[in-house]
Amino acid sequence: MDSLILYSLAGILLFCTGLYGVFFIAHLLKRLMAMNIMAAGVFLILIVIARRNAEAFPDPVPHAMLLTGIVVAVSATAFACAIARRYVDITGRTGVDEEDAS
Amino acid sequence: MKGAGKAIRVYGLCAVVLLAIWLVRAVLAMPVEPGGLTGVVDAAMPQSGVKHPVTAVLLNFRGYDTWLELGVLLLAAMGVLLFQPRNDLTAVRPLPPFDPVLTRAAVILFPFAVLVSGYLLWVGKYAPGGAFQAGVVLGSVVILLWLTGIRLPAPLIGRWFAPLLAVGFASFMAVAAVLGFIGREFLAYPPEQAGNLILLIESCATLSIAATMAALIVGLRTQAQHAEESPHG
Amino acid sequence: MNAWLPIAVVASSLVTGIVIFFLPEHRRGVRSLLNIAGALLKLFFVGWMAVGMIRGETYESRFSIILGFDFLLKADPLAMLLVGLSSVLWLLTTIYAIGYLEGWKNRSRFFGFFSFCVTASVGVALAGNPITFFIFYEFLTLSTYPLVVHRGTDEALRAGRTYLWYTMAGGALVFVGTVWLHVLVGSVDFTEAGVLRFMDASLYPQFSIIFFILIAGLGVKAALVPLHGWLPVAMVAPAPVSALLHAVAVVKAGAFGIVRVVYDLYGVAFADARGLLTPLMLAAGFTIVYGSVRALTQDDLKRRLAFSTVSQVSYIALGVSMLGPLATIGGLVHLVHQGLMKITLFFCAGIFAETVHVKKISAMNGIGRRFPWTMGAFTIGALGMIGVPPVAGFVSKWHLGLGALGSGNGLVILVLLASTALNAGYFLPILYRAWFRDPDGPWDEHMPVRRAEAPLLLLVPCIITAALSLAAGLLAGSEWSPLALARIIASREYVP
Amino acid sequence: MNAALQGSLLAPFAGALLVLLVPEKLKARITLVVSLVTAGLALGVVREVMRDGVVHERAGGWGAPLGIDLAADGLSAIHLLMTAVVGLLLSLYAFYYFRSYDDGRKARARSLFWPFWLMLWGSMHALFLSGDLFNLYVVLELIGLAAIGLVILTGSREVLGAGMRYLMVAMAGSMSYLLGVVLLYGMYGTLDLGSLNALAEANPLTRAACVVMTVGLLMKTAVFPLHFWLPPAHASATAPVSALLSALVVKGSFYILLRLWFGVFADVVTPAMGWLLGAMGAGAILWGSYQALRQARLKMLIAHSTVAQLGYLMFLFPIVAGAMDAGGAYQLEAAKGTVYHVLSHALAKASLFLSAGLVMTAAGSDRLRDMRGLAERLPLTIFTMALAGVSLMGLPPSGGFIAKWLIAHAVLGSGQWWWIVFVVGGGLLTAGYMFLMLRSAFLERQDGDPDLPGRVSPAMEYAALALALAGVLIGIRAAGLLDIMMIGNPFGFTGGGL
Repeated sequence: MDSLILYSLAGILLFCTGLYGVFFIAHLLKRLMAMNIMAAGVFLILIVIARRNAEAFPDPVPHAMLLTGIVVAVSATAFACAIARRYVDITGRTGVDEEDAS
Repeated sequence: MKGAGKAIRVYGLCAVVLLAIWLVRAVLAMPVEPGGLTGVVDAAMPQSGVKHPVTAVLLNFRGYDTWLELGVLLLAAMGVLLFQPRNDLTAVRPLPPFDPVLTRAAVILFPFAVLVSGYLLWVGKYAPGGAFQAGVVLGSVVILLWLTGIRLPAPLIGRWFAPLLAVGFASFMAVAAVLGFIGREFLAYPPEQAGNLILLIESCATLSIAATMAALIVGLRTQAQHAEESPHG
Repeated sequence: MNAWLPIAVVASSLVTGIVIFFLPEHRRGVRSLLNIAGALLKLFFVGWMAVGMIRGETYESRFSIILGFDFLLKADPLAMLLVGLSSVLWLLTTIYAIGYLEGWKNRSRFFGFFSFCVTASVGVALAGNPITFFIFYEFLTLSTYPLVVHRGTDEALRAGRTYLWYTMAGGALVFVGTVWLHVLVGSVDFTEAGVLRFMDASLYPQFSIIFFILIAGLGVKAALVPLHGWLPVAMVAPAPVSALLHAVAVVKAGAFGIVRVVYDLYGVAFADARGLLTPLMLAAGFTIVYGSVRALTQDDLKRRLAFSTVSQVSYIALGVSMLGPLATIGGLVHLVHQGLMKITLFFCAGIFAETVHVKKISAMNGIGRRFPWTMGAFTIGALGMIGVPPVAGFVSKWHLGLGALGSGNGLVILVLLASTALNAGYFLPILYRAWFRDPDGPWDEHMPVRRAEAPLLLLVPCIITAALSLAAGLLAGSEWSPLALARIIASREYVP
Repeated sequence: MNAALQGSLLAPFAGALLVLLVPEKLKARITLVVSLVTAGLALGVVREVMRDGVVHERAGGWGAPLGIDLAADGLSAIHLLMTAVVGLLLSLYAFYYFRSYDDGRKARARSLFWPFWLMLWGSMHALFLSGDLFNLYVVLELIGLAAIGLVILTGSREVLGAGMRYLMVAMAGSMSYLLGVVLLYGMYGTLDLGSLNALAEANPLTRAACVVMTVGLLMKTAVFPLHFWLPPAHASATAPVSALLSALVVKGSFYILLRLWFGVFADVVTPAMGWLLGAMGAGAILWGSYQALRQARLKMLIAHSTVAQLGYLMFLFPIVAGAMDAGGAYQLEAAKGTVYHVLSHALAKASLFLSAGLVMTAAGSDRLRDMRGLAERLPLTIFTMALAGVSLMGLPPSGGFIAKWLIAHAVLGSGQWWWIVFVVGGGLLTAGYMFLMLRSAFLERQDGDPDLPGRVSPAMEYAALALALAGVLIGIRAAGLLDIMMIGNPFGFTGGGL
């Protein structure tokens, strides 16, 4: 069980790190990575939940959630990459934050 | 946050650290005994049409989620297509041949990859595998072919591309419509047909996932070309 | 049928307004016909209702909207006072406005909102409970704003903004008061001699707070100082609108609301016992003097009239704030009298401004020779405002004075005397200039005039309202006079 | 088995695939037909809810906790109704709006507007019908990606920046929500809302789930101070898209928040959490209105108005969390008022954004100072904007008035009277910026002003007007709608007959 707690704590650490990054990093690519780090944190906790009972077969529902979550996160990341790529092409900037809001 | 000053960053950091502490405290209170759905899933496995519980959850018990998830994939592909002149990849200029050895290797690899993909699709019924893994393998070999400068068959990236993107999402919907038409609940497969229906849906989903993966990588390329030609277009 | 008559009274101008909105701009004849027909129809319904009420019929329309509040229109004598005034003056103002707006743009829009404005005014009068009252009170704000800014100039829009901030803030206060009251006692109807006095005594302190919230909200439209700031500014509106704002619709909605709250929600005796009336009396008294003092120094005729309105409308609040039937009668009858006299004055100001572009008092030397009829009407109105018998204003002041004596408010007598002196101080110089000075030069004619001194569409309503002001004073003793109606109301408000 | 419910999930998605694949010239027409069918099916669900009470459907036929349960109660029905009305009129408007988008980049935008919009519509249906927390996560992502796709349609640098910002916040919000879902599953072993409502109890884990889920959803709802992404996104998108985003999309995440606070977290929330949310609402009203008053562009003004109006939704939470002693009567009333605000804001704001599109077409710009003379040129549109303004200001007899009345009543009745300052003051500020907007239209044109170039299609004007009229109508016919809303007792209170 101790290792599971360790995993959970790592998950939370990842989630919080990512959360900070999404809000406070300007560079688009780094922000996207921060977003994925958040996701990784959540997925880690999901794995822990599925594996709590060491003897029996792991709980398949969190696994399915995990798979779905990964696909969704990948889709969103790809979408974001497309926008970011286009944005960088047009503006030559790597972040949206210094941009004027109007 | 425009012009987020140092102060705001510090506050943000504090907030995140507090949140982390709060969450850690909560997670430590999580019950140790598994309270999950393992038992319920096991009990329903005989009617699921497959032998592997994760596949059963993904495509039968919570098939509705998976359907919507294919919708998310489709949306992401549509988002990339938005920067293409048409709903296909014909505007993507093929890369110049890169390295004859690599090209040759990719061509040799291709049938194996298709085979592996098919196997993964099939084995999902009994063991870890299924449409996503199969689709990703198929998608990556297509990307590999493209990277080495091989022209992809015109109909595949042209006329048939958008239908390929849609077919996974559509197959679920078609199944749901037929089942609804014969009076069953939403996406409720008859147990004796469940295995076949899942295979059908998974096959379609594999194609869509492969096409989407290709679109997500290859589709970005046009913009780069575009940008080289006119930096502020 | 009885349930439909109040609806018909309200709808007669609402439907007219909606139809007019969709009329093309150039359909002048149809529009005028609709306007007059709507006004006559309303007058007919009101007359029918009045006759019916004398025969003892009751008229009430009630619809449940949601959650225990009803939309209630009810005709009681107090409502008839304002309904009668509104419907008569609407007819006259409409005629005047048709003449006045000759050649202006956006007349469909103007008359559409004009009709809405009267709808709201009649709705305020007939509203049978605080919620219905609030609905029409806000509707009045919305329908008058476009009229105030109708000219579309920068100045008009600035005035409109001021008007809007004041009235919306007032509306918000009325809203808070109404909701709070509903939370405490549920849906209550306006009831003669008050209804809150029957409630649980533990709620009385909250009632007191609500009273001041409501009076503050209503005081904006009634132009109680210091909430009067919008009124002089709103003078940029076209003359018929000013007439309407000052005489009938807006200020009266505020004053009428105060009457309703004091008499039919709290009950005057209850409000007096809770010590709520004294602050109101002080505010009203101060407003009367303050408005008159400010009026003294205005050279712009409409601004002087505006400050005069600030002062005169508070006579109503003053009458309401004293316990005793005579004061009540004085306040209520002034609701009508002030309307008749002030609309006359504004009609005259509009004629001067439109025909010869005279807007300043300093430019009015000898204007009585050019406009004998108009200036005659003006003189009647002005004398009435001062309180010279036999014009209507005298009747109001007389009753207010007697009421003040009867309720032991000696200070009020002083206020009345001071106000009369000030009224004379700002009206008599105008009359002197107009009648006894020589004109400064030839008049700057702007309207083609054939037979009369001014277009008849402008002149006739003006003379009629002057005549009505005179008649209301001369025939005060008759049983059809506003005074008689005010007596009936007062007698019903003082049942124990 | 429920045909209308199944149909309402399948039809918009099927329509989306169809318009994605058919040739360009058919797309708009097919979308109109699909819109009619979709709205019809949604109304079918509403009718069944009205007739039979809560409508259940087990996706996959398994039933919770193994499968996913779908359910439509009164709250779902009201939201479906709202989506149907807004969606149908919006499709009509877009049908004409995109006619001029016929070359290059713009043609591309038009071509993909239709499938993105129908995907979004389908996702909204999925949201309002879902009874499963994880399913709601997937739906949230669907809505998010569809909405962002719509924002970036035109591909200009403005929309790309706005879309990027939106995407980051939306994804962070979803992840935050998902973490909560995971924690709840770890604690209670189920994802089904109905079971969780019964199981959930106050403990650190549930409270943590409550916090992360609430924060995530507030990010997506753009509640101050997490609102910063909204104005640029809503203001830079095309007019129909802005209308969609402000009217429907932000309400989606709020809908989940409502379900959670009245269900799973009913016993978990503390007064402090409620007050914090209430304070955010107050801040939203003040800040959003202040910003709206400062804008020189019409669409920015309307977008900031959305920030302010969303603040009204927050006063529900301190009442829910703070005043349990009143027997639930005021909580219920606040909930009704809040949902009514959702409804009336959706109609009014959609109407405003559509009108802004017309103004931009007619005046060639959306600067307030270029609107001079529009009152004569587009009287119907300006009238529409005024009418929508009446609803936003909360004046009678509009739906906004009913909402404001109910919220104010609940606020005063529950003893938390201080919120009334913001409820009423917000109305005044709304009046301030609404008239700022109308004022520009009523100014006379001057000699130096350029000609008003564009012509607008009457059908577009009528679509906007119909939305504004609907916003007023729901005020007059409030009793019926509130009755529908309460079918199946979605708020779990049985309090008195207020």
